[in-house]
Amino acid sequence: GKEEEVLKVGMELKYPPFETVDEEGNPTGASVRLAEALGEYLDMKVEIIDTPYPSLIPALESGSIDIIISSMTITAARQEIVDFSDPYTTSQLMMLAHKDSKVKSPADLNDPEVIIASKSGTIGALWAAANAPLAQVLTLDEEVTAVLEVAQGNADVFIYDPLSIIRHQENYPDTTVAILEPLPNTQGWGIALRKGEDDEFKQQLNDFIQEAKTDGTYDAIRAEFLEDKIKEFEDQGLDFFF
Amino acid sequence: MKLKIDNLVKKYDNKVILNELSMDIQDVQVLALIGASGSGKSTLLRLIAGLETFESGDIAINDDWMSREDIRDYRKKVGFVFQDHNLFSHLSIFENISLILEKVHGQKRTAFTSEILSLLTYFGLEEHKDKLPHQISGGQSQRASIARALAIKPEIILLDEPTSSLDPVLTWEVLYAIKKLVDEKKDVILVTHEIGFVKHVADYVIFLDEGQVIEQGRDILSNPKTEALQAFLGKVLSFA
Amino acid sequence: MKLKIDNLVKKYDNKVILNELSMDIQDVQVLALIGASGSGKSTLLRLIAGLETFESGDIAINDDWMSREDIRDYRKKVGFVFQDHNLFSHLSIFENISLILEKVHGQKRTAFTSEILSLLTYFGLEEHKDKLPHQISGGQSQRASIARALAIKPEIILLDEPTSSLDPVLTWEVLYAIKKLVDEKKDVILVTHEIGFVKHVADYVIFLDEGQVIEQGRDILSNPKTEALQAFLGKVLSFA
Amino acid sequence: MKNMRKTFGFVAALVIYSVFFYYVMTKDIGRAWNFEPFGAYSFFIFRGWLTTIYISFMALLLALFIGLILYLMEQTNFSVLHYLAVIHKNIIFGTPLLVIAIVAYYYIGNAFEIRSKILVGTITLGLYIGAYVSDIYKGAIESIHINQWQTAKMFGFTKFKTYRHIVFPQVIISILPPLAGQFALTIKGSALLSFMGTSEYYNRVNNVIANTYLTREGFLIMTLGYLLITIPLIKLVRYLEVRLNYKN
Amino acid sequence: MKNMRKTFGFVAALVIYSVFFYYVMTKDIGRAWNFEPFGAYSFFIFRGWLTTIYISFMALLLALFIGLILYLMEQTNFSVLHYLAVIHKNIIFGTPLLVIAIVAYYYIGNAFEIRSKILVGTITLGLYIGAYVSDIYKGAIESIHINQWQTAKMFGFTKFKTYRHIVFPQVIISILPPLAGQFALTIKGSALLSFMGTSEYYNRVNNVIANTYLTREGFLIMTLGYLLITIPLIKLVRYLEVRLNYKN
Ligand SMILES: Nc1ncnc2c1ncn2[C@@H]1O[C@H](COP(=O)(O)OP(=O)(O)OP(=O)(O)O)[C@@H](O)[C@H]1O
Ligand SMILES: Nc1ncnc2c1ncn2[C@@H]1O[C@H](COP(=O)(O)OP(=O)(O)OP(=O)(O)O)[C@@H](O)[C@H]1O
Ligand SMILES: [Mg+2]
Ligand SMILES: [Mg+2]
Repeated sequence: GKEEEVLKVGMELKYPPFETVDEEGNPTGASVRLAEALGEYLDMKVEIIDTPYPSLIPALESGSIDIIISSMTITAARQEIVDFSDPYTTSQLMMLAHKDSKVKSPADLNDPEVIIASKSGTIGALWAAANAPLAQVLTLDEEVTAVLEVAQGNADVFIYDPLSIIRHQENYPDTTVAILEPLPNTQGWGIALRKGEDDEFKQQLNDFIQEAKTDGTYDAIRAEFLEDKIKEFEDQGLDFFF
Repeated sequence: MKLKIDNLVKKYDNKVILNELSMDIQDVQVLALIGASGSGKSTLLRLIAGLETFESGDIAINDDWMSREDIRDYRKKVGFVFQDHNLFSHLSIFENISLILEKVHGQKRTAFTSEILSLLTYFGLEEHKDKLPHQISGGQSQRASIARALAIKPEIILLDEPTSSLDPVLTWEVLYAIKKLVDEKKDVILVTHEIGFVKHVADYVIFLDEGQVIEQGRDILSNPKTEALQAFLGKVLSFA
Repeated sequence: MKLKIDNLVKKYDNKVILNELSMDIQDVQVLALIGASGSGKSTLLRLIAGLETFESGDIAINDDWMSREDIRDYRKKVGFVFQDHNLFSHLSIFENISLILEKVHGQKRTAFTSEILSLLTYFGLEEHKDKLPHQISGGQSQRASIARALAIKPEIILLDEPTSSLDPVLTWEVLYAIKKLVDEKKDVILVTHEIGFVKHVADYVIFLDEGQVIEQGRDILSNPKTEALQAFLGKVLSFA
Repeated sequence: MKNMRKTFGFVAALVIYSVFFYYVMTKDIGRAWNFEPFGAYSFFIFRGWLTTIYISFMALLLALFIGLILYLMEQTNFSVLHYLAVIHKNIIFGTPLLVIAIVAYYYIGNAFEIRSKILVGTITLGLYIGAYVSDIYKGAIESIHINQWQTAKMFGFTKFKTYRHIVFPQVIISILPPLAGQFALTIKGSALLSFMGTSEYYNRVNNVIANTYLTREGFLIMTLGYLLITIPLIKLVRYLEVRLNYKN
Repeated sequence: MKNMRKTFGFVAALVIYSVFFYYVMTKDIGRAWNFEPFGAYSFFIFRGWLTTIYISFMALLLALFIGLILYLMEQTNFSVLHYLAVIHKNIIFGTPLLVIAIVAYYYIGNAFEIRSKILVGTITLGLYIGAYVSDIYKGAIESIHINQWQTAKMFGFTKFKTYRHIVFPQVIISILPPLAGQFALTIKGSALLSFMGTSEYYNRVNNVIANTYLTREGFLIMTLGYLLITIPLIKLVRYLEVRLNYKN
């Protein structure tokens, strides 16, 4: 059977609690568990390969990895290059804002005076281009600098996922506020695979996601990794997305 | 020139090179330093030029005691011909001279060009003026070094073996050039091994050995008193 | 030694330095090259040593025409004293000699150490053996250069102004050292300005001028035929 | 004849490289090349490229100057200055550019309320590369023979004039080759400004890559963009190497 | 006396730096320092640090060697080799390390089926730094006086022995200062392996930063970790500078 075949899963292990390392350095997190469940489903061994974000696509294209499960948002432009499975989450985007900024809700974003910070390679800049075309977009290589831009008042808001937004707000409590209102028009995260290579494989992935949502896999992952987060979300009055 | 040296001590790596050397010389125009190789002639000349520090002692030229403060002004009045010529290796023969006149003495290019050229012509270097030091012969580089020292019109000129690489004809030319300096009332201190040359040009001779003055005077060559000098001169005379 | 040179032409930057120079010398042990500064003596010596390429012509030493292939073996048999000494600047005087014996001639350190020391002692350099070239006097570095050339026990030794920075006493020592070489049946080619020295040591003299042989023979010094050589020698004799 | 051999050598070398990269590409199982989406971004990328040129040239001039200052500080007898230079160099040598960039702008720049990223970035890059440049100066100046210093002293040159007219012209040929590499590092180092969120070339190409996922194409464009700056610059340095070499 | 002045100078310089950074820190608007979470990761980080040391030292040795080869290739009359070296250097000078790392592993390494990231990373880094090192050699060797070459030739030294015994010992003092900087660049450059997903120091600290959100602390630890490698190495080079300087 497929017992000896290895499914190589690329992810950047720098995004807890989805993709991260434990204190010994072993990959762990919700995406890792999801990948393992996928392996069981496909009856394949799973190997997690830590791959930095800029290297993910080259790695996929060159065959170093077979799929990407790295909290990757599905967009139309990206679908030109890779195939995506159906979304396995409904990812959400929220905002970290400078306390004095005039941006108080997503509706305020489409304004030429507004500066939106976003981490390069993430969905924030794309979202802004599509949904707030008048705003200025500032892309930064590192998440931390994007946050500092907001904390130091150079930028109005930083668009990112809610978990990180909450954390960052705790780091700069005096100068920032978290606006935990989901931005409209966002798609979920998908599993990326090489384009047009294997329709059958893609179908298997979609079947797996369908099944995992109902057979308790998701619940188990939630219980193991996301308990705290879910509680935080509830405290903020939000729906969790996974 | 007056040259007064008091108990000059110079060491290299803790080895004494000049050993409480003293002299008091007055009304001399061409002073010659002679002595065996390694006796300290070049070292003494460098100290007189203010080029190196020394352990103790004092040096006065024309009653002016040498001091740290005005050493640069002093040096500007001194021309120096190094034993190994020391031309600036990146500059042509002409530029070796012109750079100093332009940058140190602040003269205008228009003013000194013809002067340098006639100096180079005098030393038979006109066709080599645009060559670099490593492109000329040994005697040519020695002549260039002398021309450079003369170009700054020094009040006093120090020459370390100015004729060592010169053929007899050129040795005469240098001798003649030094004599011209004397006529112009310039002072000369000269280190050389050419005893014949010393006889012609020097009016005071100092014989050094192992960092000390063994014999000195106006006519020690024709009338040597110490055995050391007699032996030294003995070898010369048996030569020609 | 036999030295045969046919129509040798050497240019620098398109300027002719050696102009169809020819000679055919046999049964000579000490050959002296004399001539004015810039006449091409050093250049000729470098060409004989196979150190530089030339435009045209041929050189044969002991009937062996010089060729690209065996030039390195040939050079190993030749000792060379450069006009400006050219000691290796990062090596002590001792190492300047030992490195060559060890790395080029493949000798053992134990074998040559005492030999080098006695050579250095002969030239009065034993206490300077661990100094670097820039820490010794002009005459000392010249002696070191001669010692180095002798240390490889060359079959033929080329000397470019070996006594230029030496005092009369040391000039005698070098003269004596060269005579010893002659006794050991070694050949010497010598460039020098010291006519007295040439008279003592050379058995064949060549007078160069502007890259050509003007006069040559066993006794041209006592019996000069050309006006050029007469003028050249005239200056020397009037000296001592 | 000699020129023909040179041309042949160049072409042969180029062919060897091309074959190598062609082979590598055939082994890649990815999709066909697709440059089309970059068309829409071309002006965006071009403006970033201009910014990169501007920043790197300013930083380069600054680095040449700062390197000199650091060299002189290290040589001085005034030990506070000496150690300021030594500590600066040790910090620079040990700190990743990412950290330097972030500290420089978000901490130091912030503390002194300097808001211009181009300014902070240029100065930072100048200080960074300057540390390396100072050691290039040092190495070259060590090689000047003591005679040359002494002669300059004898003829009354001041320390400054000795450096200017005697030492510098002699060391320029041994400074230029390693400087060429340092220049290239400066140009690529200007990407540090992308950590500050400046829209220079590196940042902008990466943005486009992030949007389109055309990594391979993006990298090729990025590399060509940098080569378009570094090759002429290195050609210039090589030209100066020949021009300023007094031995020729 | 002289020692006291030196110590004073060092302390004064250190104080100046400390005051400067202290001032910068007081202006920072963030929270208090918190190193505690790093404790749990210390072994993880430490192993990455060892990997970084291993990679950088291997790459460093390789770079010294490759630099020599490139230098010799550039000097040769065999023009194919000459241009191979020239093209290699131009590519290296113009390409960002990020691109080189990804191309080296995911394209070239993949084409030749080399799967070891450490191996590919070390070779790549060696080739990268080697290009810069070759220019350092070149600069230094240019400064050797023609006399020294001629004398070596006269005494029968082969080309190789001339380099080994005459040229190299004379240029080592002008090579070492710029090499110190290049060594530091190699060590930091080993972070390029993080683009290949190798667990070296840079990558691991960044992992922990991502987990804990303690950026400031992480950067400090990262910098200290690199300084702990670069400072001893630079000290060693400075020591060699003094030891191998025949002028002393
Ligand atoms: N590398 C060079 N480039 C150009 N010209 C040169 C070069 N080397 C020597 N010359 C010229 O060649 C001529 C002969 O030089 P050479 O050194 O042979 O003279 P020489 O007879 O040894 O003189 P001297 O007695 O002064 O040492 C000189 O005019 C010199 O300027
Ligand atoms: N930098 C130095 N370090 C150590 N010793 C030195 C240094 N310079 C000179 N000496 C030594 O000092 C002594 C005197 O040297 P100096 O150059 O004054 O001799 P000199 O009389 O000019 O000899 P020569 O006629 O050979 O030029 C020599 O023994 C020399 O080795
Ligand atoms: Mg002397
Ligand atoms: Mg000569």
